[in-house]
Amino acid sequence: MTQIRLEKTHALEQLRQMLLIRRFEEKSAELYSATKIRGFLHLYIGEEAVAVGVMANLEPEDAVVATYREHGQALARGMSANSIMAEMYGKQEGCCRGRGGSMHLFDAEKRFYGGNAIVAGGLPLAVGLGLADKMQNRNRVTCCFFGDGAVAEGDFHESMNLASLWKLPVLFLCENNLYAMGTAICYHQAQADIAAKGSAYGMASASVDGMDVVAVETAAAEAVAYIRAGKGPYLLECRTYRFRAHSMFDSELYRTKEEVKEWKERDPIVQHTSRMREAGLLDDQDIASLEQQVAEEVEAAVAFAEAGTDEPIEELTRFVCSERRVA
Amino acid sequence: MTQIRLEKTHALEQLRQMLLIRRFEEKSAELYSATKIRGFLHLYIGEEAVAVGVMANLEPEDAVVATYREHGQALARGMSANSIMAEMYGKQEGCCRGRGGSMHLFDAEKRFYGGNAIVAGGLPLAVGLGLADKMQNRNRVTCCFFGDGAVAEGDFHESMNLASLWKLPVLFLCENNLYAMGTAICYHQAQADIAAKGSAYGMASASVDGMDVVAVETAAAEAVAYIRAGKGPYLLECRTYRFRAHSMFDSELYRTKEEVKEWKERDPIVQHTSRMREAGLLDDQDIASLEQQVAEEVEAAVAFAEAGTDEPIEELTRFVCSERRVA
Amino acid sequence: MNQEQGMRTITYREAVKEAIREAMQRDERVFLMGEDVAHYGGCYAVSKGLLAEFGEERIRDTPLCESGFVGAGIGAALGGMRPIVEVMTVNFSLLALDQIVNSAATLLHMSGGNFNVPLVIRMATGAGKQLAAQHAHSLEGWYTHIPGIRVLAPATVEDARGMLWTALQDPDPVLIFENNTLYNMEGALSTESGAVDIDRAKVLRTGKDITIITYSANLFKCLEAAERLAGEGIEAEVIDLRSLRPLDDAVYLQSIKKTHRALIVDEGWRSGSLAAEISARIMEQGFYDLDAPVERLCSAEVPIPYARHMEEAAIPQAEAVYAAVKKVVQHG
Amino acid sequence: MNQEQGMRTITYREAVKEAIREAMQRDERVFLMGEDVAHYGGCYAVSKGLLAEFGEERIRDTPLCESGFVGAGIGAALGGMRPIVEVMTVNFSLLALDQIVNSAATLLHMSGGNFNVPLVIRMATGAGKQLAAQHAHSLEGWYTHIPGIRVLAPATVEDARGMLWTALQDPDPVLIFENNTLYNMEGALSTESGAVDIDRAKVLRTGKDITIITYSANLFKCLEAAERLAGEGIEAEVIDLRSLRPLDDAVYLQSIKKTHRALIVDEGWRSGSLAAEISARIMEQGFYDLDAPVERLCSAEVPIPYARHMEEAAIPQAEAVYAAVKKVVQHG
Ligand SMILES: Cc1ncc(C[n+]2csc(CCOP(=O)(O)OP(=O)(O)O)c2C)c(N)n1
Ligand SMILES: Cc1ncc(C[n+]2csc(CCOP(=O)(O)OP(=O)(O)O)c2C)c(N)n1
Ligand SMILES: [Mg+2]
Ligand SMILES: [Mg+2]
Repeated sequence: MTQIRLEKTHALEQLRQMLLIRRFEEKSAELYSATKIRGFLHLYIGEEAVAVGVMANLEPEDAVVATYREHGQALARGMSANSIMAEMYGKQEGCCRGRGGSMHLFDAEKRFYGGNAIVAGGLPLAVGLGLADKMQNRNRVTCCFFGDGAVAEGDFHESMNLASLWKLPVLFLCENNLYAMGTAICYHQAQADIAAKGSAYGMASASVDGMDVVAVETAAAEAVAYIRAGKGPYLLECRTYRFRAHSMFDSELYRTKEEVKEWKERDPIVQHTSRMREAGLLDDQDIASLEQQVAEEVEAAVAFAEAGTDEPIEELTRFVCSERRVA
Repeated sequence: MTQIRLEKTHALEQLRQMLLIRRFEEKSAELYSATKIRGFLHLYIGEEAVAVGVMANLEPEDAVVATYREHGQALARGMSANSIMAEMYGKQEGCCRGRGGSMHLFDAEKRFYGGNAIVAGGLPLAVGLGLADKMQNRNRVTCCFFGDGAVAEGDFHESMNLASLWKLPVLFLCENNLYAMGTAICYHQAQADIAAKGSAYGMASASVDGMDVVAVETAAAEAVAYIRAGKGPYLLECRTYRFRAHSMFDSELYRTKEEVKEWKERDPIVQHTSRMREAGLLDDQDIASLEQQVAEEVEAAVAFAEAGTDEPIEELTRFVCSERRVA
Repeated sequence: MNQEQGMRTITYREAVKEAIREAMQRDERVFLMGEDVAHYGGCYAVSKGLLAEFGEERIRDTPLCESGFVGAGIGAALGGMRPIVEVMTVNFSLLALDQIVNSAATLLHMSGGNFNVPLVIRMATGAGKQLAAQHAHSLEGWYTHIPGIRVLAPATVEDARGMLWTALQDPDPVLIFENNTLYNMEGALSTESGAVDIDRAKVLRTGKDITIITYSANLFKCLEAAERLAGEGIEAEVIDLRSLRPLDDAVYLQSIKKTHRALIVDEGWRSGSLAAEISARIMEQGFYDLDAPVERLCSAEVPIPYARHMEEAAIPQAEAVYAAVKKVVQHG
Repeated sequence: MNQEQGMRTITYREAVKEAIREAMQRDERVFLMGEDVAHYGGCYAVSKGLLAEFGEERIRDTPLCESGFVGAGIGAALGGMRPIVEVMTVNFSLLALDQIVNSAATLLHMSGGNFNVPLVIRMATGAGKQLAAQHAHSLEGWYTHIPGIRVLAPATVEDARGMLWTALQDPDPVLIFENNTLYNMEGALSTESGAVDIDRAKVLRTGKDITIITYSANLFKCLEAAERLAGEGIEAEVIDLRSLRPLDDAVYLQSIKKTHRALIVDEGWRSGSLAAEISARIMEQGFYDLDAPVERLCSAEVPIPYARHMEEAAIPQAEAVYAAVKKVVQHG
């Protein structure tokens, strides 16, 4: 088992990332109400420990395949808040030049392969990325995020089988937040233990408390080490919860206020903060300075997006096809 | 455990059905070479014990969803050899008026729902048939046949989950003949124990020797009893082998002659015959008379098909839509 | 209009909901199944409240498995039920396309008449809400290529209210496409409203100078353009196709005999659009009636982008209808 | 022709195999993946022998999971490989349609240019072997509706041999459709043959009386009909489209300027066919060149039936091409 890194610099960095995601998204929700951001907006608030804990184990040459609830995944992967916010504003300066919006963040440099709004649609892509790495003898990992809802899709099954059959370096990272939109897991899974499904594919798997960034990081470290050792893919289930509605249109008829409240008591940021405090790694001063740093980053992102320009309409069909033929 | 019915009448009937399938298909292969039958022809020879053993447990009001390798399934379900042969001749007198051919046998009266050439495509239909029964409080079983190859398809996964989640009266009947066309199970399943996959869906499951008609009948009896008791669906894997090529175009590069020979030593007809002989339930006379009876039935089917008529070309678009609106 | 005797104002969303409710009440074989139709209330809130009325069995949440639950709908139809299957958005229906094309549309013919599939599938379609490239396409026209299915596109609250019941009486699969921008639209509906025919196209505005052929949400853009054109003395006849497969050729061919000009407005991508099919039919059956080539106004051939200005530019707008009509009318 | 200097006779199947072999040799990023491509030798025996040459990694059997392995092809392309994915038959590709449309075709635009997908997908298509309603459709025309992909239909051994390499150099997804009745066809091929352009349609027979626009296996039926018509003094110009998306409009529009008449022959179902798109384009861009309405000869709108006589009646035949030409030529 890889050692837990509760040393100050790293623990602070994890806290910073979680805070950044939290504040960035709180601001996004506001901007949605102000109609600056449109379309579907899915918030990651409550689930920050997952992306932050996992990404700490990835190297720049690794790849990430994300979901449509991917602001947290993108920020934790190191994409700039500016380019994400500008994207949600539909501006040319956005990471996808305004074509993608909240659900479709991409970044070639960070090897961040979307931003996929077809639930489970990213899994086969991750298999292919892993296959490319294996065929080219590159010791890289592809980390593929998906929700509990995705587990019911055929693409989950086909991808798990392919990856395990071919021993591909893929980390299947399930963010099990107990709901697929408004459908509780008991209504969508005949057998609700997701990690246990690994055995149907002969795939190594584990389950971890997704509200605890240290636990996630540790479990992911183990998974990534297993994959890098050439042993094949790994299914890691992170048990988490989304504090907000599914999207901005959700009246949350399907769950109780009590349930939400109980989970909020396990807020990953609060938990990590207390732990650091208890370990004497964090004081009020640190927190204030982190909050300020993050606030500035979010503010800067908003300013950047506000100052952005619209892609000229003449560019509408640009990128339907590539510009040059020779690959 | 339901009792094995090795009493003479029944055992003879099982033998008769297996023989009928065998001889019917041997004749079909001949007729294919003579270009009387065209398209794809997939023979069931070697797997007779599966369909015959399973069908013995179904009532007329139960339903069957079949594969494209379904002559055996159709004959064991009681469809007439005449209508099947005429179908393969492309005649109006065929069960689908010549529109379906070998891969698409249907019979409303027998509740035989095809004849599906989309591998795994029948599984969701079986779920729906089971759902209809459940919603209408009918104590019926839908038996859905599929091969080992189908297990890799997303439709398998989605259907298993749905059926188990909704506790539907469906018998998932896997004919595991170790190959999907020319792809051995080790090349298509990361984890090759098919019955074990039931647990990923919380579904009851078992595996049985598919070369032994009595064992199949017994295992299916148990499965059907479980389903009829309202306990939900059941996955039954029958381990079997096809003695012939996948279809008439297969040069069988992917398996050895020795392997085929070894499996032929477990010929379900030979095994059942010996067992009956040993039990004193069968003599040469019985066999000769069965063979003759079956030969006559096959001959009659060929004569029926030969005498068949072509659907008039004016009827080409008939059945694209139903003729009347009120359902 | 809603001032008239026996009329009431209703949203498109409510009209669809009423149609579902009535169908459930009339026929106990009818049930609604799809992702989030029950506990969530439907992703476009169409079925909100129906769970309480009809219970979990008949307002049935499914897991995320489009192929599985559409296929289960086919099976349930074969088993004597009358399922209404909701697929959230036409983009996701691609996951179920094998079941729709290779099973639902094919079973009756392939089985030589043994089995028909009385299944209704409803889907949202269309752009306009900045939902981007995996949520906003208009593939209803694409579906019209498939023999064995019927494709409907209710534009008005009357059709939203009335087409479902007629579709449920059809012995074969019917796909109903609801443009997502229409759900909040209000319209006037007779208190006596009920099932409507699903065979005939309708002339919603008469005119003598050009025939505008359209369907679904674009109908309103065309009517808006027609209004403006009328101010300039150009009288456009506007036709709502209503049924996209089969097409009711007679209505538009008849109109063209009078106007000698036609424009087809369709939110599908231009190449291979339903508009192409209609243009080809006019070529074949109305060539000698034409004073100018038939034109098409379709979506740009691009995955629908997120940014509002780009999304707007990608799909037909009233302004573009106006301009296209002017072009056709000045022709020849 | 095969007597000529530097020519040899080759089957279409062999031509495709040679193309795959050469691509594998030239570029080690290329690999072939699909159901039964390796140990079985390919369901149409196209890849027979390649496993021995290149090994299991690069001639890669997949489980039955069209969505999974097509998606994996997309991912591998993103990861720097140049996959050739084989889908046995276009009917089965419906299971992978979500990946093709919502991912492969969409990624480049949706990501604002971040990621292109250099993927080639080959599929068999077409009727003629009595394979019935789940194996025999011609959906290549249907695919041409989708922006972001290129659709090719090699008819000749030269194109079967040459299009693959050009396709592999394309930075975006290319779908190659091989009509299953062509595999056994023999043709003459230059010993120097190599990559061919994939942008231009070709005039395969010149004529002045009518333009016949077609592609893939129907090309030969059209040439046969043209031969017979020539005997009656009707000179048909026959065009092989080769690329179905994008279409090379210039070649057929130019031809129609000369012939003033056109017939489109297409094995897709008539409604919503590629033929409809071409007819609509001629309407828009060639209306004033026409002496008679453009006609289409397509498949009957029915799931392809098994019985030989019904299958033959369902799809275009040389006899029907002949009759359709006569009709158009007598017109106007
Ligand atoms: C194929 C497909 N079906 C349906 C949807 C609509 N939809 C969007 S998110 C969602 C729920 C997904 O749940 P889960 O995978 O658990 O992710 P979460 O939203 O909980 O993070 C649904 C049904 C979709 N985007 N794609
Ligand atoms: C969706 C789909 N993909 C591919 C095929 C082609 N195909 C027909 S049978 C077959 C193998 C199926 O194997 P299995 O399910 O084990 O059944 P078996 O033939 O062994 O009885 C394949 C690949 C098909 N018919 N449908
Ligand atoms: Mg979830
Ligand atoms: Mg098998």
